[in-house]
Amino acid sequence: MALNLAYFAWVRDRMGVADEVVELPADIADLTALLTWLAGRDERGALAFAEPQRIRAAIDGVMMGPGAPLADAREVALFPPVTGG
Amino acid sequence: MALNLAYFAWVRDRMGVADEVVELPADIADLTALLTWLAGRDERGALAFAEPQRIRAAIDGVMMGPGAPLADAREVALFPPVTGG
Amino acid sequence: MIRVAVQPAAIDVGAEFDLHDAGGHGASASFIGRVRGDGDLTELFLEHHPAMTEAGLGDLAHAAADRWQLAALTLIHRVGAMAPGDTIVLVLASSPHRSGALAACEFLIDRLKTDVMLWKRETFADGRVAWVEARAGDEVRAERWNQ
Amino acid sequence: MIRVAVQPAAIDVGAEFDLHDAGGHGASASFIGRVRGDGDLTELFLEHHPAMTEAGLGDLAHAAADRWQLAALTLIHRVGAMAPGDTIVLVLASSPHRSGALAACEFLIDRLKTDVMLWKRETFADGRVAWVEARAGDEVRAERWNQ
Repeated sequence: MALNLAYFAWVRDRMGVADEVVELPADIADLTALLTWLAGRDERGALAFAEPQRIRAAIDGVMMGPGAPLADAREVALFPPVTGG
Repeated sequence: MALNLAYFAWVRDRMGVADEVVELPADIADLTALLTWLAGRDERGALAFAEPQRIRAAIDGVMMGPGAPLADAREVALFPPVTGG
Repeated sequence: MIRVAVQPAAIDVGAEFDLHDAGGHGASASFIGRVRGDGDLTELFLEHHPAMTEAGLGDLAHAAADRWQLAALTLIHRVGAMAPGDTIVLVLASSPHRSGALAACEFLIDRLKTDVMLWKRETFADGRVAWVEARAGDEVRAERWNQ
Repeated sequence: MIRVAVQPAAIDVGAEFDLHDAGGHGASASFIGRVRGDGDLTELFLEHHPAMTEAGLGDLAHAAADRWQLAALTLIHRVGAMAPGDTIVLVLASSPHRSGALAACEFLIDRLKTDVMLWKRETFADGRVAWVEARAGDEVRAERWNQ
């Protein structure tokens, strides 16, 4: 499954790119599995996603919890807790 | 005892004057007694002080409760609950 | 900087903001109260006590500045005759972080409705004149700050 | 009138007040957040998500307007590079009475710190660059509004 990933703030810094298209293995079904897969894929992934509890995510523009399924997702945004205001 | 009285808002409207000097009987010792005395003194006093629970008071510039003593007071201000802001 | 004023002149909100913000504070909260034109109101008159009103506002201002360690505070109340749309009161509170500025602003507007010698009198288009009655809810809101 | 904007341009506070106040509302509360120059900070950069940031602010604005029956609401967040003293965020809420305006203003500043896609990056005089960490206290303040 092809999935667009977008990174923000220090997640983007550590990944070295603002977005990319990944070909997802069939068994990666939810956000938690996606973070584990990214952390194990390469060194920049290990650096960005070593602490998944520090990562927030949005699927197609909607904030989602870690158990959210990826089925039918077009874009997943991954980022640290927000700090606006 | 000579005492300056100052009236505000509808208390002043009903008393017909903004302030006056009264010669207080010796047995009028606190604010409650003063309001009772004013209510019994004349018609305008009856109109202004018929409901003493609706009256607030300040003695020489300091807000005081109904039991506050009048000894050494120079001016007593009498007025309805405030409505600023 | 603490600035407190009781004035019959119109409140120049923009000028007061500029004066207050000269310090470039991290967080600034404001409250502006205006005369509403409800029920054909034509004039709102604010009566005050020449000495006690300003003293009362000053006491509140210093209490707020101490309690929330404010960097700046502006508290201005207009008195006398006003028309619908006129600004009655302006509260401006600044602190390094938002919580103090917001809390101080709310404290000041709540407490000045119960603690400061000011009385509102309304005049309507049909000539009716009435002193505004204090609202029980105002006492309840003001009392929260003592807890 | 609800006005929401996410903009790289400086926030013109005076102009926004004028626009917001055109209705002459009974009670207006505001909050202004500015860049503080603590610890030799030279630049604050606000990163955002082009679509989701404005959508997030819009959702919050409508939630507040509905909950407190606001007459007018302005919610403007700056993004990009800012210097100490610059205005980061402006919240302006108006309603006939003070309680709604004050509560909406506080709700919006609390919730936009936890619910809207914005990230602060600080640059200091010595060249150090650091992303600001979310504060646990912000989550606590934001959560109050769900009770």
